[in-house]
Amino acid sequence: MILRLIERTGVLLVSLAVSSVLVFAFMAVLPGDPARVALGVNASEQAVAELRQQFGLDRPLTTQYVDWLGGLLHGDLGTSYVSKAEIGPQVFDRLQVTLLLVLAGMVIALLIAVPAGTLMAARHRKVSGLALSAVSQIGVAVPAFLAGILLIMLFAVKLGWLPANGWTPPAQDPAMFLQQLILPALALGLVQGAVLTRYVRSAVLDVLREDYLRTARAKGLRPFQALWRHGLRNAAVPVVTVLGLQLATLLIGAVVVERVFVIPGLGSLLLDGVSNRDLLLVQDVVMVLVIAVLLVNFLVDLLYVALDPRLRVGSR
Amino acid sequence: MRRLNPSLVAGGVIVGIIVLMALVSFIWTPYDATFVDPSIRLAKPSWEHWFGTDKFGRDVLSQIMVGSRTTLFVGVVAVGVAAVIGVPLGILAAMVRRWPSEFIMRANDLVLAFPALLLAIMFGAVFGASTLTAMIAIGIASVPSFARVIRSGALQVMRTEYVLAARAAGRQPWPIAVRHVLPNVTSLITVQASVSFAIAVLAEAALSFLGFGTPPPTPSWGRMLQESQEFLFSAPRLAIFPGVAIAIAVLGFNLLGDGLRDRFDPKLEDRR
Amino acid sequence: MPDQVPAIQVLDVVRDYPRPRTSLLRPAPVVHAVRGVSLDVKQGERFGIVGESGCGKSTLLRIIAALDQPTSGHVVVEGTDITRLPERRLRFLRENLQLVFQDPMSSLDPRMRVRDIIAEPLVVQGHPASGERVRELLEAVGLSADAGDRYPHQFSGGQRQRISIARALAPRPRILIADEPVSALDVSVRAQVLNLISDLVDELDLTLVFVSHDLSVVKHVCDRVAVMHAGQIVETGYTGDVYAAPQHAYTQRLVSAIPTLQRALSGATTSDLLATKGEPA
Amino acid sequence: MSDVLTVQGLTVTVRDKTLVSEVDLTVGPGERVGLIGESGSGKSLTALSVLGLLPEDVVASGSVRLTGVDHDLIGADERRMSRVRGRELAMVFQEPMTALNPTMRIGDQIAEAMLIHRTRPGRGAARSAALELLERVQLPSDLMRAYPHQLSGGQRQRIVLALALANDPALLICDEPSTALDVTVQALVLDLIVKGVVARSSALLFITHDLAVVATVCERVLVMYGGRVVESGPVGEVFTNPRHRYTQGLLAASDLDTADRRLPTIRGNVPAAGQFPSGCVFRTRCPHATDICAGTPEWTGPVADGFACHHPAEPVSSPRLPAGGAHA
Amino acid sequence: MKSPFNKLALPTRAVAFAAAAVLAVSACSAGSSTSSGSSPGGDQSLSIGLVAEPASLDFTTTDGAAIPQALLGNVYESLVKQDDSGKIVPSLAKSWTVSPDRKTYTFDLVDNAKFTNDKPFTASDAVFSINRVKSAWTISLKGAMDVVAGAKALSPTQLEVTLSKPSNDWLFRMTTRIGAMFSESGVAKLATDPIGTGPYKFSKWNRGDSIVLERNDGYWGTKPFFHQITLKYFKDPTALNNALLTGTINVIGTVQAPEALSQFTSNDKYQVIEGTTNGEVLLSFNNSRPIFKDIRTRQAIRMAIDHKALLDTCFAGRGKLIGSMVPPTDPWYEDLTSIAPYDLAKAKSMLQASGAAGKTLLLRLPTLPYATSCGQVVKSQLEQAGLKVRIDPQEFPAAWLNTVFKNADYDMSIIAHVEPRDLGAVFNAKYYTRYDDPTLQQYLAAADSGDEAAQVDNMKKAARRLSEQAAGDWLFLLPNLIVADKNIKGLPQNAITENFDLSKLAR
Repeated sequence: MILRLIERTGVLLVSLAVSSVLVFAFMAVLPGDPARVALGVNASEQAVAELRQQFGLDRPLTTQYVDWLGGLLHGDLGTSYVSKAEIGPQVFDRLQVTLLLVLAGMVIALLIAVPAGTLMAARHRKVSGLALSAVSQIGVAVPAFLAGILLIMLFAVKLGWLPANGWTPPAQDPAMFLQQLILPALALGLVQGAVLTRYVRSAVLDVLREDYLRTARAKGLRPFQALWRHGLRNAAVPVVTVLGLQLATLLIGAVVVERVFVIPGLGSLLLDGVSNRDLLLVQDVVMVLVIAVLLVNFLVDLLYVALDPRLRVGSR
Repeated sequence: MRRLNPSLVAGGVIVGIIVLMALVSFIWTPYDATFVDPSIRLAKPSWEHWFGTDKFGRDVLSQIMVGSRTTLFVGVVAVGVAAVIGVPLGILAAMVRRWPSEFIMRANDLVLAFPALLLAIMFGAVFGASTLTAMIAIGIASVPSFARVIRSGALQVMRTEYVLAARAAGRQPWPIAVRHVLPNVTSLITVQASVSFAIAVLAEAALSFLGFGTPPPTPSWGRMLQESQEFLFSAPRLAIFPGVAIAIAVLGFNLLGDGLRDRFDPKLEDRR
Repeated sequence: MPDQVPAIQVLDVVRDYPRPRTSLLRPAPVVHAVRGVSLDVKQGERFGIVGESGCGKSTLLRIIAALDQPTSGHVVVEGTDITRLPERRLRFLRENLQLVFQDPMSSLDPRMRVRDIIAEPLVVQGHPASGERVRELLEAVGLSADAGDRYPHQFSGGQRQRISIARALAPRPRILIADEPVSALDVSVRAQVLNLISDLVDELDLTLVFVSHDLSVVKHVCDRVAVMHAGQIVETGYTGDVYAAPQHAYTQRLVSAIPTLQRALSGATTSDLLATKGEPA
Repeated sequence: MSDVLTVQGLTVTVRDKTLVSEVDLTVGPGERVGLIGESGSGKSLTALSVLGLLPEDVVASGSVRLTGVDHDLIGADERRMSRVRGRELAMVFQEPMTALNPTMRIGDQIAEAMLIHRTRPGRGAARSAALELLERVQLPSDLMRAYPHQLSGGQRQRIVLALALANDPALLICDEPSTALDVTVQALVLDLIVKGVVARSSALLFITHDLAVVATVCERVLVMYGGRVVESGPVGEVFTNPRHRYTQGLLAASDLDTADRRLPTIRGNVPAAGQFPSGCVFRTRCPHATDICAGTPEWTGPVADGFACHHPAEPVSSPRLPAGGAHA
Repeated sequence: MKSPFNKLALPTRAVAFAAAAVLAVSACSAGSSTSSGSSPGGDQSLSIGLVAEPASLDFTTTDGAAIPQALLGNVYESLVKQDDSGKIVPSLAKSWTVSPDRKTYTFDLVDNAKFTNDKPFTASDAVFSINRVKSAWTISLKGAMDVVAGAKALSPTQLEVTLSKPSNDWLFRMTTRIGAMFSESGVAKLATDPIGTGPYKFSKWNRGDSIVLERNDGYWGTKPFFHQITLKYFKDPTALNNALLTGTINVIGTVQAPEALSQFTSNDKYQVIEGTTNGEVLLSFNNSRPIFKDIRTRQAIRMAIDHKALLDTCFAGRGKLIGSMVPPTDPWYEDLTSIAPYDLAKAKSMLQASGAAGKTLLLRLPTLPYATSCGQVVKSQLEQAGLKVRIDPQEFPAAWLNTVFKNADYDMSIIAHVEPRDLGAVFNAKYYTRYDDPTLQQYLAAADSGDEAAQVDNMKKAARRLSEQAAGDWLFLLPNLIVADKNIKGLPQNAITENFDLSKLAR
């Protein structure tokens, strides 16, 4: 167990190191000079050169990398080329927003997927199962932003039950936060839920075919009892993988929903950064995303161990 | 023989229709899909224009037809890139020793850390926004899932006794990969391809919505949907037609993938 | 055979597998799959290796077939030391030593026609793979000539095992290694396949190495047997002798645990299976 | 004394294929009955029908009655069946490696068998009973906290046996319980099974393809081929004096003790399930088959001791094997 | 959003692209309703939906029109400002005089203005601000101050500025952000904490979302009605509309999706204001390309475009057709649309004559909604006249600025020039239009240095010259479109300045 933790941590650290180089290299090849964009294209070469110097863009790439990485390790993400503001707090704020949104979406997705997927699997030859299957298939096929637009049109514009868009930090106004969270979380959750449903279905179907479930029923458990007591934890392993992947993709994938619902998340910060050529900001955001994704993978790995005793090396 | 699988049939029919529509659009569309005629802008559906016209007076049906080409192009490029890189990588990872294999899979995981949309946006920024660059990015982002699936399939094949027999017969590793491993993971490739296809179509729509997708005037369902935003109240049909087209296409490829999986998955065969 | 060179000589072969570390402090544990095995198989002999799952017999077999490398020790096949030879210099081995596997499902590539499966060793070794030769082989294992056009899944388990045998015989090997060739087969079919192997070994003057967990099958097929247990050979001898009067304690336990019809009908119960033969039950 | 299990006219079909037809079978109290057959003979389906655990799409008809249960097991709903399973009726399956939940501790899995049916007053009682069962199958008590993957196949099969016997069932069904095990382990498991049922006076229905095993474990045997029972009777009688041509061929083909390298064989292959011929299911492989074999042969003799063959082997007056073997 | 500009023979002028104030970049982000007490019904507060959030609050070093839109006139004040009709009127300067040689300006300043850091505003602050443009500003617009030879405080309320040569343009530029007055002690944190004398003071900035302004209770002039105004930024036009429809905001400051206006015009809860702006949507020609050397080609392109149909199609018919680079609010405006009327047949024959027919033109469009829309119409219409057009989208701003604007690697492009009085800045040899015309330069020089009448006269000549020479094609003038709750008063009819004047808003 501890060994696995150490091994995973090692892998995590190496991955982080490698990705930091990748991210930095990618930024270095991104065309468009941040100094020029900040100054306007017709600025004099001298002014551009001065600003480049001020940003430290005239130094060798290796120096820039080392400085950036050093700052990163101290939690200092540097100062934006464009807004002259510190990047750290901004990225952190936005990450919080995106995380809240994504987690809320995931909760909804799970609330949909686990019962629906289980039911679909248990009834996969019956009409109710097939009907649920069809609904989930359609859910998967609808782009998230379309779902968002439809939700807004219905619940905000037509019915006026909920705000159409916007974001309030929970600390500031919890009631407003919740009201504004519902629709975007639904937009994310419905689509992700449909996807997840299909994985739950297939995981449960696999488990249903397992011998130990037959053993459980031979003991005298009814089918749903057997599935509940013996099936779900085993079915959870592949589902957790997908959940981890979804969580990771959603950190940036939610950008579309952020756009529709006017939510100041990490994705929009990134897009703004790209179009403003706020390279340091982009670099930081991408790095933060990568860290988040790798951390999620790391946690998923640990979760496997919690779920599946077979992975506990050293227990045998 | 096994019964005809409804997912496979439905998926096959939908995909077939889309392919047919794309092929027909090369020879014939009701109107020139990019021809702007302000005099008939925002026409309602009628006998002349079955799906009506958009704000440029372009025939929506013709655009949907030509747009299917973009959809297929998007999928083919993305899946092509993913398969061409992912499949050999997966097979390689299954065949080499532990450490190189571990390295390949870790690198793979690393790519997974860069979500598709992020790659597409960055590629767009570096190489200029175009369908091709976006889809190459989507394709690269899909490489890990291909490599993973193919690796696990290839590992199973590598453990079979026919591979052992081939080795005992004197076959070298690479010929084994080509003669035995590849043919036996084709079903996995097919399934993964249809799923990735659906993902690519959705990704194109999302990118178009953000303005990083297919540039005008090439008709694309994603961009049609994006352009229809202003008309959600006055002419919702402009959103409905491409929206439904996207949903049906994704549905079709997903169903096809499901159907293929059911067909190939030995676990689903009756055991007794 | 007048030739004095043994068909197969195994000299103190050891094979260790590393296992994943379980602790930072201790070194990675090692599985000792084969721990110092030596044996000789004479030309034309029917040699059996018997042992239970995990005893290392499969590993040993792979080492003999140069599909795996021993950690130490040597394997000499027809006078040539094959240990640590590069693949390109193993051509003589690939031509002279062929294998038949246990699982009739997994041992044939489902995507290849039977004809191509049988011809594979010929093609690989650069022999002309004529249709004539394939038909001849099919006939030799008792399959009709049109079987070549079909795919493995169209055959039953016994027929597939025949295909496996045909493939093994394709390059006209002098040594045939059979790894549990009948343990996945139904009883009524098992007899057919055992007869076929027996007949072919006789007709083609083959040296046979027959690996099985089932001592009664080995006793039926082989002249001599080596009993493997925990990576070592605990007893070697003529099959009749070993079966009738096992010397090693493990062999005794093994022999007495085999249920047979005769013993059962003469009143043996399950507790008799647990008693060690040679001692009072 | 009435039989513990009475199966009448059991027919199992999947879609248009018939996999088991018209099987009659009884198991008396404390009796050990073997069901023998090759792949596709329908022996496992027969057992699963009794338990009501057939795979989807597979449908059983006919009648299955268990003593102490006031309804027919065929067609009973899940609620009623679940009260019978694991209580009156228990089963040990073929594959020990997958028969246990990999994410649950051994002790909990055994205890659960008792808690489901409330045969022990509480969790604590169930656990101590589980500990006792563990001892009975000769496993150390510290395995209570172990997970299945930490156990060998033989150990796992003993766990499965322990939880099958937990509630002292009237009938224990074992489906190839030792096929996946090594010979020495098989000996132990077989012995534990026999001791277990004897100690509880439970009846045993034992399914296998291995003639020698069935002869060692059981008192009476039914031979199945192609979804039908082709012969039944006391072990000594059937194995020394087979009447059905299939039984005869099977015995000959499996006799590895013969001095001759060439074994007598049954020609042809075992057809796939559901693809056996009409009439006598063995006629395509039978050297004695004639035209009348196209008709289904009548059952000759009582249910517990008879055969269904148009050209039965002559009864042999003196058993081929040494005397003393046949005990009924 | 960036407003690049160019050094000319004339005083340097700033040119901002439409994206600036009017239409957003296609990037994606969001504002949100952090507006505290966000019930927009609250009497004392107001929420205005805008596009294009500023990247920083410092317009001295960061380009872009969003910062002055929010801060100028509201937080910062200048000496003089423009009224709604474009006239220069007093602000921090009560009055001013110009010397006969038109090189010395003397301003009388208000005496009761003070900065939000409680420092009073004096002439020395004005001197500091003017000098600081030259010393510390980095954006290209600072060139407008180059003409200033010196500034000095004659008394705390009297300021004298000397120019090195007469310039009509300078005083006008003083109404823009160049003329903003800073406190010497308040410029330390321009990017995050602006300090000015205006009716509002900066309260907080929720990045990616909104800027909150509070009423400046110590304001020297008439205090504004609203105690708090939130400027909320939306990237997505539909989201902006939805925000107003569901009451999250009270005003849409700049309508981006004119097609969607119908849902407001048909609803008597809302008022729609339609006026003019400075935003000329220009189909620019790269005049250095051989194909554009022939005036017939340029004229033919202008005649091949049905401007009315184009405006209907890509901006829902809102906006005004102008025939040159002058908006109707400038004193020298003339309707010049008749110079190149739509005439497809004539366009075809002229293209044949010039040899351009059948050639392919590269139309590089910034990724802005109106440009993308108009580009498709232009392509279709030019192809009917016998040209081939290839559309190549360029990510805005970065890619477009680099490719089209800086390197002039294009044949045609479409962009709205929203800076005021930007005719001379846009059409010259060094600018991306690569339009080299000595005659035009003469008119412009005469206009800048002459008296008011001479200025008007020469500017008219210049505008007509441009149109006749077909230096580009002016597709239309962007409209000022504002939608607001019915009860909001004081909304500007026209948007001809850099700022969104919040001080007159009331309920």
